[in-house]
Amino acid sequence: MSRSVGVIRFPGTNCDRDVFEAVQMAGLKAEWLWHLDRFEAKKYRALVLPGGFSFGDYLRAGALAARSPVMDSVREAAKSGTPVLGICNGFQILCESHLLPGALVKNESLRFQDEWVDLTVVNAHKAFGSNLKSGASLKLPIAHGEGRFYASEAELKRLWDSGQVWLTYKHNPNGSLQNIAGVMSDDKNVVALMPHPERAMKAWMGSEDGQIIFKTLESIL
Amino acid sequence: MSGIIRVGVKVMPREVILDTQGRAVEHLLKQKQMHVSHCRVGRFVELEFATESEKAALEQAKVIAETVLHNPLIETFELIPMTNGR
Amino acid sequence: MSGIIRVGVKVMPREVILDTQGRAVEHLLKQKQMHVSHCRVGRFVELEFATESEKAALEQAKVIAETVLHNPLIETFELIPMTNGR
Amino acid sequence: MSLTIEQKLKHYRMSKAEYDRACELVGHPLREIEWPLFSALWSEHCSYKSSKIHLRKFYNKNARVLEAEGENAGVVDLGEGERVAFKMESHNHPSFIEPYQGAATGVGGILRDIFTMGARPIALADYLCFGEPKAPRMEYLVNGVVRGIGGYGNCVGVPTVTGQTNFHSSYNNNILVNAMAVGLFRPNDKVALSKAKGPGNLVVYVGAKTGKDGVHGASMASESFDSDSEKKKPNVQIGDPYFEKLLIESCLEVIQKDLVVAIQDMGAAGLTSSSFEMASKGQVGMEMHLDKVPLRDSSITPEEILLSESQERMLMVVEPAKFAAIQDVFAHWGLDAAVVGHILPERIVRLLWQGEVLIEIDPDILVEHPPKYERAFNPWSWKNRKADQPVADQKNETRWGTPDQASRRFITRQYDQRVGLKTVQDCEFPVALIKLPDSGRGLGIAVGCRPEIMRIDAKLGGYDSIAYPALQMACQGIQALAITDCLNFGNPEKPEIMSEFVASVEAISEMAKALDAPVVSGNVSFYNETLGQNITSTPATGLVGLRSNIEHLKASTFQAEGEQVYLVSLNLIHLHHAWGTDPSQPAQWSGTWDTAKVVKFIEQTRKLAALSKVSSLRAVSSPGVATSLLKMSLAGIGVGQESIHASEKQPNGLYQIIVSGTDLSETLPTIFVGSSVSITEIGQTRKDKACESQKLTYEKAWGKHFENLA
Ligand SMILES: Nc1ncnc2c1ncn2[C@@H]1O[C@H](COP(=O)(O)OP(=O)(O)O)[C@@H](O)[C@H]1O
Ligand SMILES: [Mg+2]
Repeated sequence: MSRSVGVIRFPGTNCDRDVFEAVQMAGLKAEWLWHLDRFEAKKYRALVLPGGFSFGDYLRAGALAARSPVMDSVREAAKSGTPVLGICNGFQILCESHLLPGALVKNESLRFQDEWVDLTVVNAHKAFGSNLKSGASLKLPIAHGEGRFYASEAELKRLWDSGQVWLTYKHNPNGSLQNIAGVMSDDKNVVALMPHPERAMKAWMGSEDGQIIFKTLESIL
Repeated sequence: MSGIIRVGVKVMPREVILDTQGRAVEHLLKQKQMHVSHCRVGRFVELEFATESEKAALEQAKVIAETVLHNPLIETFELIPMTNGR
Repeated sequence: MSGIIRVGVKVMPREVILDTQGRAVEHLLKQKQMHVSHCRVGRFVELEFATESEKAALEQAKVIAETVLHNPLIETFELIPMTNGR
Repeated sequence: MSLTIEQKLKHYRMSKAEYDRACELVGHPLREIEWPLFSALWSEHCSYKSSKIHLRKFYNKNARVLEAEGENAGVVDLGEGERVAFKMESHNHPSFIEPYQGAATGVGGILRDIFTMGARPIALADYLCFGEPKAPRMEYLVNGVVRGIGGYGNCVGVPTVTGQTNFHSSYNNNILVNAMAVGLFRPNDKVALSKAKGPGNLVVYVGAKTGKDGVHGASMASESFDSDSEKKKPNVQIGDPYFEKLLIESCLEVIQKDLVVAIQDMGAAGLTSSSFEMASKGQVGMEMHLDKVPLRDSSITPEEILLSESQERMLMVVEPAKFAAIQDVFAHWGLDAAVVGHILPERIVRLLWQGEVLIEIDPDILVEHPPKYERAFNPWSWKNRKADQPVADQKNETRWGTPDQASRRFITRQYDQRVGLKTVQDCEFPVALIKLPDSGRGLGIAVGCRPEIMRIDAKLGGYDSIAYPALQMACQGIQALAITDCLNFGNPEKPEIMSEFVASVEAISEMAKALDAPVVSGNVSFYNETLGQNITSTPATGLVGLRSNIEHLKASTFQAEGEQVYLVSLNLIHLHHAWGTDPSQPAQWSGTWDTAKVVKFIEQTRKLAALSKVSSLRAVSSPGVATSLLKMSLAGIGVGQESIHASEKQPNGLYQIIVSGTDLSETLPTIFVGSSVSITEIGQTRKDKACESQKLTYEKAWGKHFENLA
């Protein structure tokens, strides 16, 4: 039996059902994980932290969720090589958990922004969208109030040099430093983006470019 | 050297009003066995004035706090002189 | 009567670039002809501990501030004992 | 210190006659604790005492209607097992006082009306009326309201998919913030009701603890603003969308697991209205121990507990054997469920405080027997109607310069429009379209009411508040199925206001019936009056409709070059200077209203939308053909400036559509056969450089009015 993709829900996660469905649309099995759960990494092909407002985004987006028990298991899973994807609030949680470099702060507009963006793939990730070429374009929607990527200058340089920049915006919507829309961890097991690939799975949604992010998980058994 | 005076403005939710952030933070802290009995979350604004007079700075800070920084229906504020501020 | 000790935790953005709100408030104040030379916006969290010992309360507050209330990459924090309550 | 009756009447906002009626019904002079109950439940807001006799006239039943009046929201059968619950509600007064929280709690409240029935909320819509941009506090109000709606909807995870925003001086001191929520029942989902049942069953309180929020709020909403309201610092209700999200998930879970007998949200007048209404509807009684209500504030009094409007709370009736299972579900979501009482066989509500009986009263007295007023009104006679002949005497100006026609992107960009993976058409489109997950069909959502038309004639405006959104839906091939409304009016004690109310209710009902789209839920907001000035009477409407699939939708902008563009106008009603572009000219209309002709035109438009040779289709919006052509050109393909100028000479028909496609010259007359329409060729689509700059003007227009909100 092929392994399923673990979808992690926190109180306040609201893209959980969407991601679950997107994983299924990509022909894979999905399974719920709750913020209080501890789990065995090898049971899962991959893990996804969906978007939303975990713990209401209170304090800082992702701050409270990052301190949940389930994150201990996510940390172990990442260490053992399980691919982990964070989307939007999932990205924020992974940064707050120090599983990804940098931080996401309030949009320069100081407002929530819902819009379609064009992205460039800088370095393809080995699991999520593994067959994307560097330089490829993606059209995905964003919907966030705290999506402005920040890291120190030295850290930014390191990210570029070590191939950890995943996606950049073609037109910067939120003031992200160096247009960064998605990054990877040092060992590249953990990856995250602010846009929502699960909202771009069918032409009627406005784009199908999100499919590839989930679809390529097929090659992991 | 011309003087700089800093004044802090602490803005907190009014006591009778629900503090949604405080409630969520308190809940999580309790769940993590960190023993707080209550928690409230507000804002802190640091204002810097190019003046020598602390009195003048406080007066200006008060006007700013009253008219711009706080919403009297749901918040209260307090001025905090920050003589040794960094 | 069992004691209650309050500790304030002030959390401020590390750098100007991170303080979008501070810049926005500064801009607004300039527009309104209210003359500040600089403005920073952060958070203030009030924690209440059911203890008699200020030392114990401060220690616990420090742990909470370090692990939950602030993100060291982008923020600094300061503990503020609030002996005379609110 | 005891107050005189007169002082109490003033404090509790009751009339002497109402007081006498209350005393007679209970059989003794009102006791201290009874005053606030009567004050709240007999307020206009809770009792509909000025509107009930007219609301009864609404066309509200057909074979699709599963629930209409009496429940928290209307429920309509879409077939194939899919059903929707939907409703619209106002939060005007609280939003004027504190725009962010007022709007946010408005959204929270309408969502609770939906999920309390067991439906998962899938979409929100907002209908907003603001004053002139330069009016005092207006920029602050616009900013706060929009942030509040987004702040709540985005966090709770329900997309805002459509809406309408109007500006007019009559709203300077009284803005309108109406929110509509739509919830979906999938094929096996249960519908939950609010009728309490089963003596011995437990009364269970879930959700947020009770604080002093909005105490006396229900009576406040039924009162006109006065300049004093700045001084009465109210206990503003604070919404917590995060908490609501947990409440949605847990309530839907207990309903679908069949663990509840009845459930009702605590809305206006909080615990009082929910408990009394549940008991009264179920024709049972209820004993409730107020000291068992979870409290946030230990200094709160029993009276305050009864009237508190703390948000995110629900009341349920539960069989004792199922209580443990209920607790498990709520605990999973981090929420508490507390038993606060039980159901009694006799029809009495008994409230206790620390073992002592505070009150014992028949719930029907409060719920079923508030006074009903037949407020004075005059039979309608058309207003501002000129010679009964269609004349083309108005230049069809475009109004990029006014906030009415500026792009709404500043607003809609702050709303999450896609969470839930069902949005086919978002706020960029004239009407929203949602994909129904099981059948794959499309659910259309539109809001209506054009205040400009209401200002010309309230009956015409009433008809239009259904006809226009139905026409917009038809352009997308959507058939309107059912209606909710939010009737925002001034002081009903003034006959001219009441006359407008009655005229528009009658018009809405007539139109609803003709479309066979019943009015299944709604809300009345009276006393939108400040310092003697009434708002434009504004019966906002929300329509849901159905489409058999989500394919082959017609674009609302021009898509391809070289297509013919036609204007099809229904020769019925024409507007003259309706948009105030020339203030020296009075707004008027001409023609004779004919409901059947309008319905036929809507039906024919829907047929047109099904043709493959049609590529773009749009209902002409305020203020006319030229503006609509410009809007259709925003994707970069236009009709050329000469054609736009030429179109300015077109008469301003109330119902017109613009259609583009190939080989339409013979098709159009056959589609519109039997209707009196004028079909005019406007021109041909082509790439037009000017479109780009027009788009910029359209997008920048907002910032000209709201400098700090760009
Ligand atoms: N308050 C609002 N919330 C959500 N959507 C809105 C709001 N106001 C306007 N819109 C959306 O913006 C679009 C443009 O509105 P409008 O200028 O009234 O154009 P039209 O006259 O073509 O309907 C509409 O389709 C509507 O869905
Ligand atoms: Mg419109």
